[in-house]
Amino acid sequence: MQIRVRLFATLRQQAGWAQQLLDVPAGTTLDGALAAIDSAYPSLAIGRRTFYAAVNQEYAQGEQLLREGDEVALFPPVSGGGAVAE
Amino acid sequence: MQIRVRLFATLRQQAGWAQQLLDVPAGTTLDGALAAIDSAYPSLAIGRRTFYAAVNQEYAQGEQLLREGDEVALFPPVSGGGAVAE
Amino acid sequence: MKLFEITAQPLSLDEVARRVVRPDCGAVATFAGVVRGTTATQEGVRGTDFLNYEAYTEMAEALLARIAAEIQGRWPKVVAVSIVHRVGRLEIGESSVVIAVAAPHRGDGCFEACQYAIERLKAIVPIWKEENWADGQVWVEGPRQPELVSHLGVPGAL
Amino acid sequence: MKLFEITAQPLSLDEVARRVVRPDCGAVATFAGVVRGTTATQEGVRGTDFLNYEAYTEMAEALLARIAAEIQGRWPKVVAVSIVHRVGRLEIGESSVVIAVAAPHRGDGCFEACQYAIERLKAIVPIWKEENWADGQVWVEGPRQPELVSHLGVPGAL
Repeated sequence: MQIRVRLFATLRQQAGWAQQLLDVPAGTTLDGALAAIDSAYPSLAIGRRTFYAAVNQEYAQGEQLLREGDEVALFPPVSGGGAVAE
Repeated sequence: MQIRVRLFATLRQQAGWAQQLLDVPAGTTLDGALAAIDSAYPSLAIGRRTFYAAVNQEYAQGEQLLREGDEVALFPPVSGGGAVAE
Repeated sequence: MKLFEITAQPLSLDEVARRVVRPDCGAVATFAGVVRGTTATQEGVRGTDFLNYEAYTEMAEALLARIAAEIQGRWPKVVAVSIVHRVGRLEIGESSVVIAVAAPHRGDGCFEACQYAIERLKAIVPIWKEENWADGQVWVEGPRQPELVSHLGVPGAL
Repeated sequence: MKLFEITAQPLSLDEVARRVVRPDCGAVATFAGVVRGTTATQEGVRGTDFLNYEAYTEMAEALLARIAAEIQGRWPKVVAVSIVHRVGRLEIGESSVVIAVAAPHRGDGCFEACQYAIERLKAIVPIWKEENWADGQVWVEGPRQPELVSHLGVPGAL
Protein backbone atom coordinates (compact mmCIF):
# COMPACT_ATOMS: atom_id res chain seq x y z
CA MET A 1 0.00 0.00 0.00
CA GLN A 2 1.05 3.58 -0.44
CA ILE A 3 1.46 6.21 2.28
CA ARG A 4 2.34 9.89 2.03
CA VAL A 5 5.36 11.02 4.04
CA ARG A 6 5.70 14.70 4.96
CA LEU A 7 8.66 16.40 6.62
CA PHE A 8 8.89 19.78 8.31
CA ALA A 9 11.53 22.27 9.48
CA THR A 10 15.00 20.72 10.06
CA LEU A 11 13.86 17.31 8.85
CA ARG A 12 12.57 18.77 5.57
CA GLN A 13 15.76 20.77 5.15
CA GLN A 14 18.06 17.82 5.87
CA ALA A 15 16.19 15.53 3.48
CA GLY A 16 15.86 18.11 0.75
CA TRP A 17 12.20 17.24 0.18
CA ALA A 18 8.88 18.00 1.87
CA GLN A 19 6.67 15.21 0.64
CA GLN A 20 7.13 11.70 -0.85
CA LEU A 21 4.91 8.72 -1.56
CA LEU A 22 6.25 5.49 -0.05
CA ASP A 23 5.24 1.86 -0.67
CA VAL A 24 4.94 -0.24 2.47
CA PRO A 25 3.39 -3.69 3.02
CA ALA A 26 -0.25 -3.82 4.11
CA GLY A 27 -0.48 -4.06 7.90
CA THR A 28 2.55 -1.83 8.46
CA THR A 29 2.59 0.04 11.77
CA LEU A 30 3.92 3.57 12.25
CA ASP A 31 7.13 1.99 13.63
CA GLY A 32 7.37 -0.15 10.52
CA ALA A 33 6.96 2.91 8.34
CA LEU A 34 9.62 4.77 10.31
CA ALA A 35 12.04 1.89 9.73
CA ALA A 36 11.20 1.96 6.01
CA ILE A 37 11.74 5.72 5.90
CA ASP A 38 15.06 5.30 7.70
CA SER A 39 16.38 2.84 5.11
CA ALA A 40 14.90 4.69 2.11
CA TYR A 41 16.26 8.06 3.23
CA PRO A 42 19.35 7.47 5.38
CA SER A 43 20.35 11.15 5.10
CA LEU A 44 17.41 11.95 7.39
CA ALA A 45 19.22 10.17 10.22
CA ILE A 46 15.95 9.71 12.09
CA GLY A 47 17.55 6.97 14.14
CA ARG A 48 19.83 9.51 15.75
CA ARG A 49 17.45 12.33 16.67
CA THR A 50 14.28 12.96 18.63
CA PHE A 51 11.24 13.81 16.57
CA TYR A 52 7.47 13.60 16.66
CA ALA A 53 5.26 11.67 14.27
CA ALA A 54 1.65 12.32 13.28
CA VAL A 55 -0.69 10.09 11.30
CA ASN A 56 -3.43 11.99 9.49
CA GLN A 57 -2.67 15.13 11.54
CA GLU A 58 -2.85 13.38 14.92
CA TYR A 59 0.14 12.68 17.14
CA ALA A 60 0.62 8.91 16.87
CA GLN A 61 2.18 6.03 18.78
CA GLY A 62 4.58 3.57 17.13
CA GLU A 63 2.19 0.62 17.26
CA GLN A 64 -0.56 2.43 15.30
CA LEU A 65 -1.60 0.49 12.19
CA LEU A 66 -1.42 2.42 8.93
CA ARG A 67 -3.89 2.28 6.06
CA GLU A 68 -3.64 2.96 2.35
CA GLY A 69 -3.33 6.70 1.73
CA ASP A 70 -2.42 7.65 5.30
CA GLU A 71 -0.38 10.80 5.76
CA VAL A 72 2.63 10.30 8.03
CA ALA A 73 4.35 13.51 9.13
CA LEU A 74 7.72 13.72 10.91
CA PHE A 75 8.87 16.89 12.61
CA PRO A 76 11.15 18.22 15.36
CA PRO A 77 9.92 19.56 18.74
CA VAL A 78 7.66 22.51 18.00
CA SER A 79 8.78 26.12 18.52
CA GLY A 80 5.87 28.30 17.44
CA GLY A 81 4.48 31.21 19.39
CA GLY A 82 6.48 34.21 20.32
CA ALA A 83 10.00 35.42 20.24
CA VAL A 84 13.19 33.41 20.15
CA ALA A 85 13.96 31.68 23.43
CA GLU A 86 10.71 32.99 24.84
CA MET B 1 -9.18 82.79 50.12
CA GLN B 2 -10.61 81.35 46.96
CA ILE B 3 -10.87 77.67 46.00
CA ARG B 4 -12.12 76.05 42.82
CA VAL B 5 -14.91 73.48 43.26
CA ARG B 6 -15.44 70.88 40.53
CA LEU B 7 -18.29 68.36 40.30
CA PHE B 8 -18.58 65.23 38.18
CA ALA B 9 -21.24 62.79 36.99
CA THR B 10 -24.41 62.72 39.12
CA LEU B 11 -23.14 65.53 41.34
CA ARG B 12 -22.51 67.77 38.34
CA GLN B 13 -25.89 66.89 36.91
CA GLN B 14 -27.77 67.52 40.17
CA ALA B 15 -26.06 70.85 40.74
CA GLY B 16 -26.40 72.03 37.18
CA TRP B 17 -22.81 73.25 37.11
CA ALA B 18 -19.37 71.70 36.71
CA GLN B 19 -17.10 74.33 38.22
CA GLN B 20 -17.45 77.27 40.65
CA LEU B 21 -15.10 79.51 42.57
CA LEU B 22 -15.86 79.64 46.29
CA ASP B 23 -14.62 82.02 48.99
CA VAL B 24 -13.64 80.34 52.27
CA PRO B 25 -11.71 81.65 55.30
CA ALA B 26 -7.96 81.08 55.33
CA GLY B 27 -7.14 77.92 57.27
CA THR B 28 -10.25 76.09 56.08
CA THR B 29 -9.98 72.30 56.00
CA LEU B 30 -11.56 70.06 53.37
CA ASP B 31 -14.34 69.33 55.87
CA GLY B 32 -14.87 73.05 56.33
CA ALA B 33 -15.07 73.52 52.57
CA LEU B 34 -17.57 70.68 52.29
CA ALA B 35 -19.77 72.37 54.89
CA ALA B 36 -19.49 75.64 52.97
CA ILE B 37 -20.40 73.88 49.73
CA ASP B 38 -23.36 72.22 51.46
CA SER B 39 -24.80 75.55 52.57
CA ALA B 40 -24.00 77.41 49.35
CA TYR B 41 -25.49 74.67 47.14
CA PRO B 42 -28.15 72.80 49.14
CA SER B 43 -29.53 71.18 45.96
CA LEU B 44 -26.34 69.07 45.89
CA ALA B 45 -27.54 67.32 49.05
CA ILE B 46 -23.99 66.19 49.81
CA GLY B 47 -25.03 65.61 53.40
CA ARG B 48 -27.25 62.74 52.32
CA ARG B 49 -25.05 60.81 49.91
CA THR B 50 -21.69 59.07 49.78
CA PHE B 51 -19.08 60.70 47.59
CA TYR B 52 -15.34 61.08 47.25
CA ALA B 53 -13.34 64.27 47.46
CA ALA B 54 -10.02 65.13 45.87
CA VAL B 55 -7.79 68.13 46.52
CA ASN B 56 -5.56 69.05 43.59
CA GLN B 57 -6.26 65.67 41.93
CA GLU B 58 -5.44 63.60 45.02
CA TYR B 59 -7.97 61.74 47.15
CA ALA B 60 -8.13 63.73 50.37
CA GLN B 61 -9.09 63.35 54.03
CA GLY B 62 -11.48 65.73 55.74
CA GLU B 63 -8.83 67.26 58.00
CA GLN B 64 -6.58 68.34 55.10
CA LEU B 65 -5.83 72.07 55.17
CA LEU B 66 -6.68 73.94 51.98
CA ARG B 67 -4.66 76.73 50.39
CA GLU B 68 -5.53 79.60 48.10
CA GLY B 69 -6.30 78.32 44.59
CA ASP B 70 -6.75 74.69 45.58
CA GLU B 71 -8.99 72.58 43.36
CA VAL B 72 -11.56 70.59 45.34
CA ALA B 73 -13.41 67.95 43.32
CA LEU B 74 -16.46 65.99 44.49
CA PHE B 75 -17.65 62.88 42.69
CA PRO B 76 -19.58 59.64 43.19
CA PRO B 77 -18.00 56.17 43.40
CA VAL B 78 -16.16 55.57 40.12
CA SER B 79 -17.52 53.27 37.41
CA GLY B 80 -15.05 53.42 34.56
CA GLY B 81 -13.66 50.45 32.73
CA GLY B 82 -15.75 47.99 30.84
CA ALA B 83 -19.35 47.19 30.28
CA VAL B 84 -22.33 47.97 32.44
CA ALA B 85 -22.50 45.89 35.63
CA GLU B 86 -19.19 44.36 34.69
CA MET C 1 2.90 59.52 22.52
CA LYS C 2 1.14 59.41 25.89
CA LEU C 3 1.06 56.14 27.81
CA PHE C 4 -1.85 57.22 30.03
CA GLU C 5 -4.61 59.02 28.27
CA ILE C 6 -8.26 60.01 28.46
CA THR C 7 -9.51 60.55 24.93
CA ALA C 8 -12.72 61.05 22.98
CA GLN C 9 -11.30 59.13 20.00
CA PRO C 10 -12.16 55.49 19.19
CA LEU C 11 -9.64 53.06 20.67
CA SER C 12 -7.49 50.53 18.83
CA LEU C 13 -5.71 47.56 20.41
CA ASP C 14 -3.00 47.74 17.74
CA GLU C 15 -2.38 51.43 18.33
CA VAL C 16 -2.11 51.07 22.12
CA ALA C 17 0.10 47.97 21.75
CA ARG C 18 2.46 50.02 19.57
CA ARG C 19 2.86 52.47 22.45
CA VAL C 20 4.50 49.78 24.61
CA VAL C 21 6.47 47.43 22.34
CA ARG C 22 10.26 47.88 22.48
CA PRO C 23 12.90 45.84 20.60
CA ASP C 24 13.50 43.67 23.69
CA CYS C 25 9.80 42.74 24.04
CA GLY C 26 8.49 39.38 22.88
CA ALA C 27 5.12 39.42 24.62
CA VAL C 28 2.24 41.89 24.73
CA ALA C 29 -0.91 41.26 26.76
CA THR C 30 -3.87 43.54 26.22
CA PHE C 31 -7.34 44.01 27.62
CA ALA C 32 -10.29 45.78 26.04
CA GLY C 33 -13.44 46.67 27.95
CA VAL C 34 -16.29 46.60 25.45
CA VAL C 35 -19.78 48.13 25.63
CA ARG C 36 -22.15 45.19 25.99
CA GLY C 37 -25.47 45.32 24.19
CA THR C 38 -27.08 42.69 26.38
CA THR C 39 -26.47 41.71 29.98
CA ALA C 40 -27.74 38.53 31.57
CA THR C 41 -29.21 39.26 35.02
CA GLN C 42 -31.30 37.28 37.47
CA GLU C 43 -34.36 39.08 36.08
CA GLY C 44 -33.53 38.12 32.50
CA VAL C 45 -31.61 39.72 29.66
CA ARG C 46 -31.28 43.50 29.86
CA GLY C 47 -30.52 45.65 26.83
CA THR C 48 -28.39 48.80 26.57
CA ASP C 49 -28.60 51.43 23.82
CA PHE C 50 -25.35 53.27 24.39
CA LEU C 51 -23.11 54.61 27.17
CA ASN C 52 -21.77 58.04 28.02
CA TYR C 53 -18.44 58.19 29.81
CA GLU C 54 -17.19 61.19 31.77
CA ALA C 55 -13.75 61.55 33.38
CA TYR C 56 -11.92 63.90 35.71
CA THR C 57 -9.20 63.94 33.07
CA GLU C 58 -6.22 65.42 34.93
CA MET C 59 -6.70 63.22 37.99
CA ALA C 60 -7.56 60.13 35.93
CA GLU C 61 -4.39 60.36 33.84
CA ALA C 62 -2.29 60.84 36.98
CA LEU C 63 -3.86 57.76 38.60
CA LEU C 64 -3.36 55.65 35.45
CA ALA C 65 0.34 56.53 35.67
CA ARG C 66 0.30 55.56 39.34
CA ILE C 67 -1.23 52.16 38.50
CA ALA C 68 1.61 51.60 36.01
CA ALA C 69 4.13 52.48 38.74
CA GLU C 70 2.47 49.94 41.04
CA ILE C 71 2.82 47.36 38.25
CA GLN C 72 6.52 48.13 37.82
CA GLY C 73 6.94 47.48 41.54
CA ARG C 74 5.10 44.17 41.47
CA TRP C 75 6.32 42.86 38.11
CA PRO C 76 9.73 44.47 37.58
CA LYS C 77 10.35 42.63 34.31
CA VAL C 78 7.42 44.42 32.67
CA VAL C 79 8.90 46.91 30.19
CA ALA C 80 5.99 49.28 29.56
CA VAL C 81 2.31 49.79 30.34
CA SER C 82 -0.22 51.94 28.49
CA ILE C 83 -3.79 52.57 29.61
CA VAL C 84 -6.17 54.59 27.44
CA HIS C 85 -9.78 55.28 28.40
CA ARG C 86 -12.36 56.76 26.11
CA VAL C 87 -14.98 59.34 27.10
CA GLY C 88 -18.13 60.59 25.41
CA ARG C 89 -20.82 58.53 23.72
CA LEU C 90 -19.91 54.89 23.04
CA GLU C 91 -22.00 52.50 20.98
CA ILE C 92 -22.44 48.77 21.53
CA GLY C 93 -19.28 46.83 20.69
CA GLU C 94 -16.96 49.83 21.02
CA SER C 95 -14.05 49.72 23.47
CA SER C 96 -14.24 51.97 26.52
CA VAL C 97 -10.76 51.10 27.75
CA VAL C 98 -7.66 49.48 26.27
CA ILE C 99 -4.70 48.33 28.34
CA ALA C 100 -1.42 47.02 26.89
CA VAL C 101 1.48 45.52 28.84
CA ALA C 102 4.75 44.54 27.16
CA ALA C 103 7.50 42.31 28.52
CA PRO C 104 10.47 40.40 27.15
CA HIS C 105 8.85 36.99 27.83
CA ARG C 106 5.27 35.84 28.32
CA GLY C 107 6.16 34.61 31.82
CA ASP C 108 7.31 38.07 32.94
CA GLY C 109 3.92 39.07 34.36
CA CYS C 110 2.22 40.74 31.38
CA PHE C 111 -1.05 38.82 31.87
CA GLU C 112 -1.15 39.41 35.62
CA ALA C 113 -0.24 43.08 35.21
CA CYS C 114 -2.97 43.59 32.61
CA GLN C 115 -5.58 42.09 34.92
CA TYR C 116 -4.26 44.14 37.84
CA ALA C 117 -4.53 47.32 35.77
CA ILE C 118 -8.22 46.90 34.96
CA GLU C 119 -9.06 45.98 38.57
CA ARG C 120 -7.26 49.04 39.89
CA LEU C 121 -8.73 51.30 37.21
CA LYS C 122 -12.24 50.29 38.20
CA ALA C 123 -11.45 50.88 41.87
CA ILE C 124 -9.71 54.25 41.95
CA VAL C 125 -9.72 56.11 38.61
CA PRO C 126 -12.30 58.93 38.47
CA ILE C 127 -14.32 57.92 35.42
CA TRP C 128 -18.09 57.40 35.37
CA LYS C 129 -20.57 55.97 32.94
CA GLU C 130 -24.18 56.76 32.24
CA GLU C 131 -26.24 53.94 30.80
CA ASN C 132 -28.85 54.85 28.21
CA TRP C 133 -31.91 52.91 27.10
CA ALA C 134 -34.69 53.88 24.72
CA ASP C 135 -36.72 55.17 27.69
CA GLY C 136 -34.24 56.53 30.17
CA GLN C 137 -30.75 56.83 31.53
CA VAL C 138 -28.92 56.36 34.80
CA TRP C 139 -25.45 57.08 36.12
CA VAL C 140 -23.76 53.88 37.19
CA GLU C 141 -22.05 54.06 40.58
CA GLY C 142 -19.35 51.52 41.32
CA PRO C 143 -19.00 49.85 44.69
CA ARG C 144 -17.49 51.87 47.56
CA GLN C 145 -13.76 51.34 47.89
CA PRO C 146 -12.69 50.70 51.49
CA GLU C 147 -9.17 51.94 50.68
CA LEU C 148 -10.49 55.38 49.77
CA VAL C 149 -11.84 57.87 52.28
CA SER C 150 -15.45 58.63 51.45
CA HIS C 151 -17.36 61.65 52.71
CA LEU C 152 -20.92 62.37 53.74
CA GLY C 153 -20.79 66.10 53.36
CA VAL C 154 -21.09 66.89 57.05
CA PRO C 155 -17.76 67.77 58.67
CA GLY C 156 -16.54 64.95 60.87
CA ALA C 157 -18.95 62.40 59.43
CA LEU C 158 -16.36 60.43 57.51
CA MET D 1 -14.19 34.17 9.29
CA LYS D 2 -11.91 31.48 10.67
CA LEU D 3 -11.26 31.40 14.39
CA PHE D 4 -8.15 29.20 14.04
CA GLU D 5 -5.86 30.11 11.23
CA ILE D 6 -2.33 29.82 9.90
CA THR D 7 -1.69 32.76 7.60
CA ALA D 8 1.12 34.49 5.75
CA GLN D 9 -0.55 37.90 6.25
CA PRO D 10 0.48 40.44 8.91
CA LEU D 11 -1.55 40.08 12.11
CA SER D 12 -3.72 42.71 13.79
CA LEU D 13 -4.97 42.60 17.38
CA ASP D 14 -8.06 44.59 16.40
CA GLU D 15 -8.90 42.25 13.56
CA VAL D 16 -8.56 39.10 15.68
CA ALA D 17 -10.51 40.71 18.55
CA ARG D 18 -13.35 41.40 16.10
CA ARG D 19 -13.52 37.67 15.38
CA VAL D 20 -14.57 36.93 18.97
CA VAL D 21 -16.63 39.88 20.26
CA ARG D 22 -20.39 39.18 20.52
CA PRO D 23 -23.09 41.57 21.83
CA ASP D 24 -23.03 39.87 25.24
CA CYS D 25 -19.24 40.35 25.66
CA GLY D 26 -17.82 43.11 27.83
CA ALA D 27 -14.24 41.87 28.10
CA VAL D 28 -11.60 40.84 25.56
CA ALA D 29 -8.15 39.68 26.58
CA THR D 30 -5.52 39.31 23.88
CA PHE D 31 -1.93 38.19 23.58
CA ALA D 32 0.57 38.98 20.86
CA GLY D 33 3.87 37.16 20.49
CA VAL D 34 6.31 39.63 18.96
CA VAL D 35 9.63 39.06 17.18
CA ARG D 36 12.28 40.37 19.54
CA GLY D 37 15.27 42.17 18.08
CA THR D 38 17.41 41.68 21.16
CA THR D 39 17.44 38.96 23.80
CA ALA D 40 19.20 39.23 27.11
CA THR D 41 21.13 36.01 27.85
CA GLN D 42 23.73 35.03 30.41
CA GLU D 43 26.36 35.61 27.73
CA GLY D 44 25.10 39.14 27.01
CA VAL D 45 22.62 40.65 24.58
CA ARG D 46 22.00 38.62 21.45
CA GLY D 47 20.59 40.18 18.28
CA THR D 48 18.19 38.71 15.73
CA ASP D 49 17.74 39.87 12.13
CA PHE D 50 14.46 38.18 11.28
CA LEU D 51 12.57 34.91 11.75
CA ASN D 52 11.08 32.40 9.34
CA TYR D 53 8.05 30.47 10.56
CA GLU D 54 6.87 27.19 9.04
CA ALA D 55 3.70 25.28 9.98
CA TYR D 56 2.04 21.96 9.31
CA THR D 57 -1.04 23.97 8.47
CA GLU D 58 -3.83 21.37 8.52
CA MET D 59 -2.67 19.81 11.78
CA ALA D 60 -1.88 23.18 13.38
CA GLU D 61 -5.34 24.60 12.69
CA ALA D 62 -6.97 21.43 14.06
CA LEU D 63 -4.90 21.65 17.25
CA LEU D 64 -5.68 25.36 17.70
CA ALA D 65 -9.38 24.41 17.61
CA ARG D 66 -8.69 21.70 20.16
CA ILE D 67 -7.01 24.21 22.49
CA ALA D 68 -10.14 26.38 22.26
CA ALA D 69 -12.27 23.35 23.15
CA GLU D 70 -10.06 22.73 26.18
CA ILE D 71 -10.60 26.37 27.18
CA GLN D 72 -14.39 26.03 26.88
CA GLY D 73 -14.17 23.05 29.23
CA ARG D 74 -12.07 24.90 31.80
CA TRP D 75 -13.66 28.35 31.56
CA PRO D 76 -17.25 27.70 30.44
CA LYS D 77 -18.20 31.40 30.61
CA VAL D 78 -15.73 32.23 27.84
CA VAL D 79 -17.79 33.07 24.75
CA ALA D 80 -15.23 32.73 21.96
CA VAL D 81 -11.53 32.14 21.30
CA SER D 82 -9.52 32.95 18.18
CA ILE D 83 -5.89 31.99 17.60
CA VAL D 84 -4.07 33.13 14.47
CA HIS D 85 -0.42 32.28 13.76
CA ARG D 86 1.62 33.80 11.01
CA VAL D 87 4.13 31.95 8.81
CA GLY D 88 6.88 33.09 6.45
CA ARG D 89 9.43 35.81 7.06
CA LEU D 90 8.76 38.08 10.07
CA GLU D 91 10.71 41.23 10.85
CA ILE D 92 11.58 42.58 14.31
CA GLY D 93 8.49 43.96 16.07
CA GLU D 94 5.99 42.01 13.97
CA SER D 95 3.53 39.66 15.65
CA SER D 96 3.95 35.94 15.08
CA VAL D 97 0.80 34.95 16.95
CA VAL D 98 -2.32 36.74 18.14
CA ILE D 99 -4.82 35.23 20.57
CA ALA D 100 -8.15 36.83 21.54
CA VAL D 101 -10.56 35.58 24.19
CA ALA D 102 -13.96 37.23 24.76
CA ALA D 103 -16.25 36.84 27.76
CA PRO D 104 -19.22 38.69 29.25
CA HIS D 105 -17.21 39.89 32.28
CA ARG D 106 -13.50 40.36 32.96
CA GLY D 107 -13.73 37.80 35.80
CA ASP D 108 -15.00 35.06 33.49
CA GLY D 109 -11.55 33.64 32.75
CA CYS D 110 -10.48 35.60 29.65
CA PHE D 111 -7.00 36.40 31.06
CA GLU D 112 -6.39 32.85 32.27
CA ALA D 113 -7.69 31.36 29.02
CA CYS D 114 -5.44 33.62 26.96
CA GLN D 115 -2.37 32.58 28.94
CA TYR D 116 -3.41 28.93 28.72
CA ALA D 117 -3.75 29.20 24.94
CA ILE D 118 -0.20 30.46 24.37
CA GLU D 119 1.26 27.84 26.73
CA ARG D 120 -0.58 25.04 24.93
CA LEU D 121 0.26 26.43 21.51
CA LYS D 122 3.95 26.39 22.31
CA ALA D 123 3.70 22.83 23.62
CA ILE D 124 1.69 20.98 20.98
CA VAL D 125 1.01 22.98 17.80
CA PRO D 126 3.30 21.99 14.87
CA ILE D 127 4.90 25.31 14.03
CA TRP D 128 8.64 25.98 13.88
CA LYS D 129 10.83 29.01 13.62
CA GLU D 130 14.21 29.57 12.05
CA GLU D 131 16.26 32.36 13.54
CA ASN D 132 18.37 34.43 11.16
CA TRP D 133 21.38 36.60 11.86
CA ALA D 134 23.67 38.45 9.49
CA ASP D 135 26.01 35.46 9.45
CA GLY D 136 23.81 32.40 9.76
CA GLN D 137 20.56 30.76 10.69
CA VAL D 138 19.31 27.96 12.90
CA TRP D 139 16.02 26.15 13.40
CA VAL D 140 14.81 26.60 16.96
CA GLU D 141 13.65 23.40 18.62
CA GLY D 142 11.33 23.75 21.59
CA PRO D 143 11.68 21.59 24.68
CA ARG D 144 10.46 17.97 24.47
CA GLN D 145 6.88 17.58 25.67
CA PRO D 146 6.43 14.66 28.08
CA GLU D 147 2.75 14.44 27.15
CA LEU D 148 3.59 13.70 23.51
CA VAL D 149 5.11 10.44 22.31
CA SER D 150 8.45 11.14 20.71
CA HIS D 151 10.26 8.79 18.37
CA LEU D 152 13.85 7.89 17.69
CA GLY D 153 13.33 6.36 14.26
CA VAL D 154 14.13 2.82 15.28
CA PRO D 155 11.01 0.66 15.79
CA GLY D 156 10.40 0.04 19.47
CA ALA D 157 12.74 2.79 20.60
CA LEU D 158 10.03 5.22 21.71
